[in-house]
Amino acid sequence: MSLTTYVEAIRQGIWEEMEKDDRVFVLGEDVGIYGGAFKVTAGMLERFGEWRVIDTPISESGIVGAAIGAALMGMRPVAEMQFADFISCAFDQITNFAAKCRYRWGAGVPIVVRGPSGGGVHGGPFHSQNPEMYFVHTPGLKVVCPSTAYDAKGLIKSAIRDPDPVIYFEHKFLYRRVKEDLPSDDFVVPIGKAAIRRNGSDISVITYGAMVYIALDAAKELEKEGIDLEVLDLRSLLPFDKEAVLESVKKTNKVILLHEDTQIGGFAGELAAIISEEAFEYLDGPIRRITAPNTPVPYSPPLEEFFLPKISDVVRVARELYAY
Amino acid sequence: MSLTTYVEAIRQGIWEEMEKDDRVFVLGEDVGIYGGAFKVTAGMLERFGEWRVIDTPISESGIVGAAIGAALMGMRPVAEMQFADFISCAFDQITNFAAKCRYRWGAGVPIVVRGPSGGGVHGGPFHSQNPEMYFVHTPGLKVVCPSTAYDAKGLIKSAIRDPDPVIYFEHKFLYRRVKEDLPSDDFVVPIGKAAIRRNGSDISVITYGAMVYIALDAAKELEKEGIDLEVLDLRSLLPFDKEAVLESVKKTNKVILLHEDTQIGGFAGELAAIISEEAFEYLDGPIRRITAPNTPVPYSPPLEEFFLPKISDVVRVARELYAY
Amino acid sequence: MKSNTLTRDAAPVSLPPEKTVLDMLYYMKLTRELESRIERKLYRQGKIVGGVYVGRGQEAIAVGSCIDTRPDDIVCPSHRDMGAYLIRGMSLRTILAQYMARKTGATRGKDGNMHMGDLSKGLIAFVSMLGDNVPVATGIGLSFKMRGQDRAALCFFGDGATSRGDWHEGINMASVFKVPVVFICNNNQYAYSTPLERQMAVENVADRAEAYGMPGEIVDGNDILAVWDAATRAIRRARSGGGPTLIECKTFRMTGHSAHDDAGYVPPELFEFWEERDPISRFERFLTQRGFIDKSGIGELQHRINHEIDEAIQIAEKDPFPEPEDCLKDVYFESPTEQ
Amino acid sequence: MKSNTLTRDAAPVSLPPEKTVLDMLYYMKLTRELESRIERKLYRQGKIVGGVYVGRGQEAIAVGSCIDTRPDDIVCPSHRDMGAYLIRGMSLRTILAQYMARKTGATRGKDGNMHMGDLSKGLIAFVSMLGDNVPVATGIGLSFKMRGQDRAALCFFGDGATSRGDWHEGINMASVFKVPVVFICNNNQYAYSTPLERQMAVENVADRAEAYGMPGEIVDGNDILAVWDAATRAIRRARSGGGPTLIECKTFRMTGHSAHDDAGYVPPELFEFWEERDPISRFERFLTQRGFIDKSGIGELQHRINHEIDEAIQIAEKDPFPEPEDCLKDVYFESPTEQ
Ligand SMILES: Cc1ncc(C[n+]2csc(CCOP(=O)(O)OP(=O)(O)O)c2C)c(N)n1
Ligand SMILES: Cc1ncc(C[n+]2csc(CCOP(=O)(O)OP(=O)(O)O)c2C)c(N)n1
Ligand SMILES: [Mg+2]
Ligand SMILES: [Mg+2]
Repeated sequence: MSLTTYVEAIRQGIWEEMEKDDRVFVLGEDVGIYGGAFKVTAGMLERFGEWRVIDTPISESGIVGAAIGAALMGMRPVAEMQFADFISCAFDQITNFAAKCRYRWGAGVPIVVRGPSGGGVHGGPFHSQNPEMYFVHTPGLKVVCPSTAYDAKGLIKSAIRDPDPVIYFEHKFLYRRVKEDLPSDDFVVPIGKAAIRRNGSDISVITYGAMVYIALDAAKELEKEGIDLEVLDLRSLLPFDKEAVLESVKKTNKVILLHEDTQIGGFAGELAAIISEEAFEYLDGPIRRITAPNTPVPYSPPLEEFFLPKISDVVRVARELYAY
Repeated sequence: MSLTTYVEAIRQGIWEEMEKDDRVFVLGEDVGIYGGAFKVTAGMLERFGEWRVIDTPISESGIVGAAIGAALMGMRPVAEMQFADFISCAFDQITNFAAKCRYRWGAGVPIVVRGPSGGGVHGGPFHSQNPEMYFVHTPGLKVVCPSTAYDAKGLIKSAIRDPDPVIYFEHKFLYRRVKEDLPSDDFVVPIGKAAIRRNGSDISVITYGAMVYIALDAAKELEKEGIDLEVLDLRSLLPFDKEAVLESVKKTNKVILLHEDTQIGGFAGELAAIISEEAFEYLDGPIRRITAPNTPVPYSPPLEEFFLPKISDVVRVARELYAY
Repeated sequence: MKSNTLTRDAAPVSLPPEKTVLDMLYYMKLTRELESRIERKLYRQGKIVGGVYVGRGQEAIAVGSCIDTRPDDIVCPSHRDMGAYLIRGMSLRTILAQYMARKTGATRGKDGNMHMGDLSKGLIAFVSMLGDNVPVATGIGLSFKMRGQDRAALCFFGDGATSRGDWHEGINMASVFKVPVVFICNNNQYAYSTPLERQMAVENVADRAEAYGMPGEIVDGNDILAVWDAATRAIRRARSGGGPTLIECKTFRMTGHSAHDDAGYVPPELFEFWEERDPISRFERFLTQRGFIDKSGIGELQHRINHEIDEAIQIAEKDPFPEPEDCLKDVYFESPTEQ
Repeated sequence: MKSNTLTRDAAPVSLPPEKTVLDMLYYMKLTRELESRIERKLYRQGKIVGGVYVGRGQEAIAVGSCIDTRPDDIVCPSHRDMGAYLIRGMSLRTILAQYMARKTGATRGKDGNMHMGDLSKGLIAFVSMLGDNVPVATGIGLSFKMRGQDRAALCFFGDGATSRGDWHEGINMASVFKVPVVFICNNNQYAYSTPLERQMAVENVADRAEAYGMPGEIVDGNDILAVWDAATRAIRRARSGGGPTLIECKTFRMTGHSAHDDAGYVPPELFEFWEERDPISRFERFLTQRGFIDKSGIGELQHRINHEIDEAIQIAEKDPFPEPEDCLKDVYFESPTEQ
């Protein structure tokens, strides 16, 4: 059995879709001869040729705009942002053109815009961002944040096949750190479905992306003290699996909302609202948020370490909530 | 006594700051000879000359970038977006350049970016947006949404004097519909302070912008049935007045979160999280959200009417919550 | 502005076939009448919802460049290109219902005025953000090139839109990829109240083409034959793999920016200067001189147009508004049968 | 690329004063040595945090254009312009501490590598988003013009950055407003792995200047005197109200894109071609021929530079990292004494 890394899983997913469907192509900066800054498109130029693996100028808005145009003509473009941080430069095309075409005039825009997000590698304020909420707040888009190699592959395939625009955030910290043995069949992971990573009875930790591993490690530690965490990995944020969230809360009656993204306006707020609106009667304690503080992502190790939610944060808050 | 409209109050606020401080200047599309699409800068070109009232090409990102550069040199630029919707084109300069300079290298960027937001005038998907959350989710920025002529004037002055970048959303539906008699002195409204628009004991309606009037009208109607609403106008979203929010909730024990912005990722989520985290014990009922649905802003009157939160929505939800 | 491009009133070396020539007149007059009804009648009667932007005086540009497009070509109009919708087959009723926010409008009431699209007619709906349609057109051309199709895309924008970053990115990529797209600028010399010299430090928008290694051509936008001539050459070039072209059509906005703008900032002489160069009367003069049509023929044509529009207005006025709940529809793909 | 701009090795008509000439050599060699230590020593020793991008082979551009700036001028460097920081007076210790993520670095550990700014030295910190510094430089120039100051701003970017929409918007506004800004392109012919011809369909970045009504000039970026000559003329022009200039400096990136890129996609001949045109050895040859300095003088200079850097590294290595809680500081203005 061979283990497949998270980054390789994404590459395989795109590759297989390109083999199966000649409407699928990739475009972006350095995706061709270089195979992408993180090698997600490595080997594709040789295999699929320069008209399906397109090196572009440094024009994020142009890249997404071109993807939209091609998608309107029936193609299935997969646009790479070299770092997710640079999606800021394509914000207008994504939120105004891609997101609203179907609603306005019934024209689907089946594009995928993907790129590496997240911190933990000392990338500083412009190579570590978590831009998901800018797009979750934009109806017409879908947003996914896989945490495992299996999901990375299954979700990129679903994203490519989806008739609507999908923003796909891959966590660069996980690229080579998580691996698993992947089934050889053509599996997909549906957009909008969460996954329970650990069954537990005392407290639900609802999270996504790299924080899933923080939650699981905290759960291991708390196990020793007899505190039993449930860990729910959302996998998709727009749409998100409301049923799974409410079910977990109704079971444990206590909730920790965990994400790496900035606190204010983060996804935890949306979850808190849903829970306190629809599971109010089931709550035996306050809803607790564990998130990055309201600052840019700092660069120096001690600062970034402080910035990122930690196992010890989850352990501390879980203990407080357990004792509540 | 003469009544001053909301739009005129903004104009007066900018004008007075320009008279007092020659570092203050305005730039944007058609702000000069035309006086701005909504006449917010009317008369300024004649009074202050073309180097302090600058007509620019159609370059939102360039406008904000230029404002940043001038601000770094000690100026106090006030940049107009002809419609707040077009701020999407300046998203990168605002969130990456302006918002992060002080944090990164201690350089303050005292710019104001202002423009008309909001629906109710059949502007359709690109002339009715409420883009506030894209910026509330970006630490380093400040975001204000005045609802009265007094606040419009007091907040634009505070925004211009603020040492950090302030995004100032003026609700176009209120431009000429709300008026009041303004004091003649040089008053300001501090950024980050909410205002209780109506004292009540049964339910807190926490809102901002044009929805303040929906809440007040609903309160009048509910009064007849003996349901006593408190209406809290946040005025600023970043930073927001957490103390005022918690105080009101602790007093009434029931909350309605009301905004015109899209539900998912909207400010109501942030409030729900704060309340269920810090006032959990005080809640006698679920936190209820009343917001726009998760769609673009539609154009046709019956659709937009359906889209916008209504007095009847507040009345219905308040009754349910009162009976809870 | 090179004045010769303004006085030029002769036909190009080769004339289009008679049917095309008469269609040109029909579509220009239809555009003019339709927009006049919308702006000066229906809008004032309060029957139009939201703002109104018309292309009075600019009719030759959309009509002259779209008249010879093929059904499988794609057109990305901007906000003053009504002729494009008409030529591509959008019905008067659909257009009027759109402006009156009816369920039968091009966007079923979801969006307003010229924000109309219909893939079956090769029409891409304009978004307000000026210049955004430029990279999109580039991507459309890219898809043609990838699939070896000999289709062409036409992309319209105003002089003001050329200041947008998206315009630059889209034009540059189009040239690097040599895509079959014809970029057509309605240079009406103003962006809202802002004259050209406050927008750019060059005399012609076409001067920008060189910076992208793209051929740029200046034509008299009020001479429909000149527009047709340049556009057909550029489209042929595109189909045959020659890559994109930028065509600058010199014209003038004979109205305010929108129905509520009196254009007080425009020197009256300019309106007079351009009134004399009205594209429709010029073309009528040319056609009568050449014997394509006579005064009475023109009268009949106008009569027919009025009648078509009267009928369409009557129907559209009776068309239903959308149901409130339609607000929630079509944010995402709904029927499970797509793909 | 016009080859004459490459073989040109003569001094310009007018030479800078001897002190300036020797400073040029010092700053180029200091840049080279500092970046070599960072990339080839400290980075490999694991002492540098995050990525490393150097400007080996491009030293003449930042040094030649900044050497004659005034203290009150403003410089907006891009990511391969180390010489700009050195000339503007940022200390070696501050720079090394920045790369080692120490509290004493230019951003106190908040940001990394060349993202350094210091208003007291007229240095604007680069943001990663390429081209964003262009409209910002335009605004800086605008503020000079509004206040009638005779200051100038220099704005640096690579060839790849010119494809960004912000570049277009900023350059266009600079030309429309005639601001005192000198735009300097490090055209090293690659954007990461992407060669110039995949980025633009014109031969020279300077060819784009015309499209904005801005003078564009091509210089041999590996000939510091040529860079100095063009920059000083452009700065003089800016100060005297002549408006902006675009200077394209032809050069080559003699490394990978960053320390972890082996540049396997670059044909080896190109490296050889440009190695022969190394800006430092060329200048040393010129200076020795002209008798400004001799071999031993150059040796002493190198020795002095090594010593300065050794000292700075020793100090910076002992400098403290920021306190974890500093993460929360300076998001907003804090001390109530500003303004
Ligand atoms: C990005 C953006 N900024 C501002 C506007 C507001 N606006 C609508 S039309 C217009 C003027 C457009 O001028 P031009 O491109 O020359 O087209 P014209 O109206 O003259 O035909 C402006 C500023 C917009 N629609 N999009
Ligand atoms: C908007 C944006 N997109 C992508 C990147 C990633 N990136 C960093 S440097 C680089 C290449 C830059 O090329 P060029 O402008 O020629 O500068 P050079 O590195 O050659 O000096 C890229 C694509 C970025 N920093 N910003
Ligand atoms: Mg125009
Ligand atoms: Mg380069």
